[in-house]
Amino acid sequence: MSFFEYGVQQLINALSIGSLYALMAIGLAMVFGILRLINFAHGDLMMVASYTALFLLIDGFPFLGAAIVAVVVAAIAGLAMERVAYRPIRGAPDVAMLLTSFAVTIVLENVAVLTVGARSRAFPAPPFLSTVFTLGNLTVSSVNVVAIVTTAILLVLLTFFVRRTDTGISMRAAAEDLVAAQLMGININRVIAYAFAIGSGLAGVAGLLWAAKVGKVDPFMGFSPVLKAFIAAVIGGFGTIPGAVVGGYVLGFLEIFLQGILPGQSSAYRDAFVFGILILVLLIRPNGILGVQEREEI
Amino acid sequence: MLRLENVEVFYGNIRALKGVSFSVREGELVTLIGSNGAGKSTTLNTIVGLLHPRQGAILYEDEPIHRLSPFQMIQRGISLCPEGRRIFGNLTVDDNLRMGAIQRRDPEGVRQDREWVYALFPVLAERLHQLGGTLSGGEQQMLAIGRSLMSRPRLLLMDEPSLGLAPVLVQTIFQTLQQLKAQGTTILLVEQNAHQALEIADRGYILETGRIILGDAAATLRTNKLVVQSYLGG
Amino acid sequence: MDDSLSRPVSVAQPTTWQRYAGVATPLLLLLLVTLYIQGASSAYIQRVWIILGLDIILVASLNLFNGFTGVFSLGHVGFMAIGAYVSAILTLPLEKKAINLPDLPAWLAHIQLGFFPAILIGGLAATLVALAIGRPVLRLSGHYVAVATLAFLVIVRVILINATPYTRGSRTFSGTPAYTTVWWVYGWALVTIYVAWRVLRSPYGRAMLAQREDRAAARSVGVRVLRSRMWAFGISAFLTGVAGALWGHYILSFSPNAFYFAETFSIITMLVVGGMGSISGSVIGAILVVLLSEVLRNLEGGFSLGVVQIPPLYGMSQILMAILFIGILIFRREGLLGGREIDLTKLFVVDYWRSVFRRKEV
Amino acid sequence: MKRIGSLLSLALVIALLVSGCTAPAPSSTGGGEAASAPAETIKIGGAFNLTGELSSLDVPAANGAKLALAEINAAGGVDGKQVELIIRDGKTDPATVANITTQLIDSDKVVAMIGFTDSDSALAAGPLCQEAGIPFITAGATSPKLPSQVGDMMFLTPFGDNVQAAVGAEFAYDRFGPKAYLLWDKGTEYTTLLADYFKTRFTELGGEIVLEDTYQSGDKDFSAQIAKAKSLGEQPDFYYISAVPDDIGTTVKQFREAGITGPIVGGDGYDTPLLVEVAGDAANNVFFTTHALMDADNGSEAVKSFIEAYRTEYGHDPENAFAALGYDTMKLIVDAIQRAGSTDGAAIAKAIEETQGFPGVAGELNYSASEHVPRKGVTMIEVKDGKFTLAAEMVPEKVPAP
Amino acid sequence: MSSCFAYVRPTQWLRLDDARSFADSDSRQTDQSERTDAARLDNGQILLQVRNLSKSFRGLLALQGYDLTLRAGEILGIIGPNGAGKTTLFHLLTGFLTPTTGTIHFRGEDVTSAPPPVIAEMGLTRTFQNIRLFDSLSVLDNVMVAQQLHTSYAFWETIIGWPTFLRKERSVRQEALDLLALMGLADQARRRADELPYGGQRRLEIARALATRPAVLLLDEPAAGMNPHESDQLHQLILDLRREFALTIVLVEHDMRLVMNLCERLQVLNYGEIIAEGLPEDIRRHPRVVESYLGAAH
Repeated sequence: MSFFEYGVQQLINALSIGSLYALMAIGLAMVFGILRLINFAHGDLMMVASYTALFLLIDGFPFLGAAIVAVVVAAIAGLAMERVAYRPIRGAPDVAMLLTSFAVTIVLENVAVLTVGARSRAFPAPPFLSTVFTLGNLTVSSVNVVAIVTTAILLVLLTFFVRRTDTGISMRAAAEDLVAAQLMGININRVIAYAFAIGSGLAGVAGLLWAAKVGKVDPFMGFSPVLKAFIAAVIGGFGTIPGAVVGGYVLGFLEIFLQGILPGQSSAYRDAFVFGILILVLLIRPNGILGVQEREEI
Repeated sequence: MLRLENVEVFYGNIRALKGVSFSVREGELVTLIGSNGAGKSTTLNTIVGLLHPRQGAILYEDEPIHRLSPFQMIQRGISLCPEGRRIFGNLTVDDNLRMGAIQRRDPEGVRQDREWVYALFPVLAERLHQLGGTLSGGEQQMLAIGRSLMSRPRLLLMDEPSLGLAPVLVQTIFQTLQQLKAQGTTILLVEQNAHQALEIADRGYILETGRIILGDAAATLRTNKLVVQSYLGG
Repeated sequence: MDDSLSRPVSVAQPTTWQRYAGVATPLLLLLLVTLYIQGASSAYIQRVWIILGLDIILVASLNLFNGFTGVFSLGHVGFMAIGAYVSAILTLPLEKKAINLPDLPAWLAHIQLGFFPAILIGGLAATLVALAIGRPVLRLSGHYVAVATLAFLVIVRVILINATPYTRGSRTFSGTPAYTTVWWVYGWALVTIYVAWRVLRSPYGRAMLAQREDRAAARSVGVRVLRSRMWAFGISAFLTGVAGALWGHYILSFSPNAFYFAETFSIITMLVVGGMGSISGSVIGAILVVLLSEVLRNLEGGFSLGVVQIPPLYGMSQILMAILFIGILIFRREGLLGGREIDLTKLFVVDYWRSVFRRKEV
Repeated sequence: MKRIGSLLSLALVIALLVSGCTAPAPSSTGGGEAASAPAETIKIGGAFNLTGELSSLDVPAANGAKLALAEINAAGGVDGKQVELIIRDGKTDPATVANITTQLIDSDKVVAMIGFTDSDSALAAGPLCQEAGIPFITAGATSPKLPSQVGDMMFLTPFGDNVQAAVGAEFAYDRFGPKAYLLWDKGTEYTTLLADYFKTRFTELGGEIVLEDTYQSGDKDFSAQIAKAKSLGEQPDFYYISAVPDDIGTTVKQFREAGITGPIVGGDGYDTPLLVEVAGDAANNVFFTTHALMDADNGSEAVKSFIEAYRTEYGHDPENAFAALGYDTMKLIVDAIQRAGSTDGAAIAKAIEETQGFPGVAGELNYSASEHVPRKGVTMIEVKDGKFTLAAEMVPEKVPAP
Repeated sequence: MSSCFAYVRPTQWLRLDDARSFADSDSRQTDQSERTDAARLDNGQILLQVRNLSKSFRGLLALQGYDLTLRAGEILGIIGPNGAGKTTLFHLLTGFLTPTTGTIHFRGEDVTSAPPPVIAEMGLTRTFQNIRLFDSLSVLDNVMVAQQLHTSYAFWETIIGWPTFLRKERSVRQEALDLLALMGLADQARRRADELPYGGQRRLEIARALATRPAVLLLDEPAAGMNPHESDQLHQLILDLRREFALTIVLVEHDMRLVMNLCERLQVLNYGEIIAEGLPEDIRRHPRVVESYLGAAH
């Protein structure tokens, strides 16, 4: 394997993992943009989607059908979460909302342990998600390609949605100025519901791709990705969709390249570097790479 | 058309409105005058449902509306053009207007109204695809007014439209208001620039520390001693 | 009983002896309960009592930062880890050191300190780290501090795992001498509460609260925001480090896994339940959460309600605690005490009782 | 204040409740889960992390123990007395782990204790048992240092990691060659120890680790590590990957997908159906050391009937090796109590020390006064066509010092 | 409400004895009292010198070419339409914003980019247009926060409650109570600041500003929300405070009657520029001012 091939291979790896982070980060950013809520329970929607798909697949559903149902279930779960836990505390201090989402995570994960059990289960990915292409020394598994392509398509659709449709523009309007948006006659409950539904749906997609990539599901599977997505969203510029996407890919590249470059055992320090860079980004650009500089509060 | 009856509004423990009552009749231009902190914006925000009164009632065409939320006000034809413009800086001029018409389901009418707003403020038509945040203060104010008009309101509430504008622009804005009134829109105007507000208004109310202390025809108010002394800088 | 909070009261200001009585009563009560538990209760109750004391220190010191300054640290468990590891390394008997930590540098390999100095050094180590990271991190506003401190927690964990010569990496650190007793714990708990109260009633505390309430107004009257946050962070890190040291010498065996999100969330729950910014709230939050989760845990093994047999549902206690937590955030956003204090002094003011009884008559 | 007053009184009531619950009252009122509770019983404590991060290891172990308990009681218990297993949940939290241990010892008055699959918990519970003079057998913690760290009441059911790592190193050195790639999870004690012991033994044999890499617990994407391995000029003779059961299927799957076809070697963390379920055909050419061949078709009779019973009881195959270990642990402790003829802790511990040739599902167990980590043969499994097959039964030539 | 507003009659709230004792205790307590310094200043000495000050936000000029020479003891009024740059000017003078160009010298020292606490310490402080108190703190604590600027505490004596600390605290508290008495707030000292009526909050904000012992006090629309009667009382208060505390005052206000009667000199801002400067009677007749601000009626 030449150095060039090695670089290309790592690039593909970074794109693939970055795509998943981006998908997750978008959902976090949409909700944050409007409500200033950092929804840690977002990761558990991945879990909800992949378990739904798993059970349907076991019952003999075709994969695409199961995937669609799973994404819809994730969206519904997101809506329910908003209605039950987040709407009552809307307008509370940011930290109170963040903590609520921690609590929601605890509830969801423990309910999962109680109902489906703590054990991991194999996720039967269909052949189109589990074949491997070989190009010379490069090997690319189809799930990575599907992840990259799906994310790209979803990004295009999402961009169209937020730029061209009434609901999408309302969403951006609400993120910018909730009060003015209300004065326009925008039903913010609906807009927030849309943000949750779409974000959760994307988390569902990410969950399925994640499950296919990892090959199994378990009740705690969402924790590590949501932490990463959260970092991605902050690095990119919290609350903006392009920021979330950029952050997702930046984080993907950071992780892969640090793991690839750090020699021997020092690669175990990778996360320290990643999170150190996070702090640096906050110091240099407090509002993230794409974040807009807010005026100093006076 | 609009009637406030003994409305009391609290921010936490602070009583911001202490029993405000006044009315606006169809086709009128009524102005609400008062200094900073008197409760003018609070009054408007309460009418459109951003705040809810703890006491009292707000009647719109004899229907109580003080428990409704802002988007239901738009449905009833009440629109507030907020203080400080509050346009969406990251949206284009066109999209800002589109947001103003978000609840309307008649694309043709919306298109016509958009043309009408562009005719009203030709400078906006030149900046169709510019982001709202890049407009100058005066242009933003025009956009804000245009945006409020897009819902085709029957009652338009204006919160300090002259704020921070050059005199010549203030003239333009006030002319626009008169024009709108002539076209049949009822207007409730909140202003600090009492002088000019009373010039174009039919009637006026003076709001002081959460209470209406005076209400009369605009012409009468202009000669009232107290008003002249405190609000016209006599 | 509304008046026993520090709200404006019409009764006369308490006299000196009333004030002393107000302070002495809870102390006496604490002493009696502790003595009773030490003498007459099961080892389990004694254990819960000690854990409660440890949690009171942790919550009160977290409150000193999060509650007083209004910026939220999610990284305090990192200081706890520093305190625990530093003091454990320092007190580890030499022969165990040779076996468990063979790669220690010579200067560390040949010292063995007593408990008290080790606690202090553990706390100071946490303070040093806090001051080093505080300078950049505390400049940030709002929840970005939360994000950055969360990152700090992750970094601490990574370093603990990789600093194998000192921490044994991910392997369990064991052999810590069992020094922690109920007296150590409650002694430090009292110190923590005293310090928090002292800070609150001092220029340092007033500056913290002022910048919490309104940053700009505080700066306009000469409050240096970063400096006041640094004080809070440093003191709070010291006490958290102390708590970590006590915790380490009580649990005896631990690994980096002990100092991560689960512990973070548990302390924050207590803080928020009690009410941020209130010292008595911290104590009440800790009592309530520790006792309630113990009760729930004891019930989740299954029990019978007359005819109905409840099957074991492990995980139910976590679920119920989380729901309780959400409920408190929804219905009492400010926590149970909402930043106010319980002031027992009032109990010794005659007028107060008069007012209580008069109200009853009405 | 009224509300706060009532909250305080609530707290008081709760405090009373706690003491009520935990006073040396019969466990039926609120103690742990009582699997069966007739009048005169022998109580054994079962401390497991049934919730939290470790639940995927501890739940199978607890299930195995409960299965064994049912069989024991069905067979008449010990000298006519039924055995009761009081299970409590440590919640993967050190303070709670210590709490439940104290509760089991102090409130439930158990005569012996089993449980936990990790050293953190075992080391938090062990000293408390030691102090109370109650034998404690861990069902899954494999650090060979445990008995020396805790004392003479501490026993292991599984072999020490040093033993299986030595077997892995010797087997792979002979069979595949002297060049190894080593990857391990740096956030977990088990995987760290296994990798350490493997490295020690392998280099001692003259082998060379050509590339050493790590990942963090929780990582599910190994592509960067794999690309790094692939960029080696010459591929190593085999890949030693030290991973926990939850990760191993994923790791093998991703290695194979990237085109690495060489033999992958590891420890008993691989002994889970997930390996084949997740990795599928990719699991071929994987070798690992474990306690016994846990296969419903090819295993021993004991193994077959254990798997059968587990399936009947829980509706699925044993999740991993810990199920069998939990089962063996329960059987062992009851056997020891029977042989001791007493519920005295020292007597039970002595009986455990005298155990010779105890036929566990996960291998034969032998203890002595100096060996609280059982002397046990190590089974080397090879995955062929999606099946676990026996590659070798070995005793290491030399075991790295614990 | 008017009763809430009504200042206690001047003779009551400003008993000169109290004021003097406040002043005395002041010079006793601190080695180098800022205010006695200020008192020693000759009227007419230049305190604040601003040259060519400009500030732009995202290309929009909020203030340009602003000059000011402020002499000790005067009362300067700044008027102009909303958005003319008055508040921006206050932010610049007190360090909340850094100017784009220009310099600010206070007492001969360059404070152009000094942060607010430093400027406050040097003796320049302000109130805010919309009252900004420390809401959940007691009235007394609100003042004590500002006072500590001139008292030095060692950390160790604070933390253990050493007698030296307690003594300092007692005297600081007494000073604060004196100051509150002066403002007619003594009996409210233990209430939460946000429980005060509007007028009380205004007075507390001034008390808090005074506690920093300023030489120059910037008042941002202190009469906002007051009726003519109350604004008359404010007029008297400002005059009394100037005398008692040897203050130099800059006043931004819309209440023309107050401004015209109180101020000795006026600056008129429009579009960030000074369009007129001079004596009140001249300003009243200044054509540009009449046109852009006062209106044609004058």
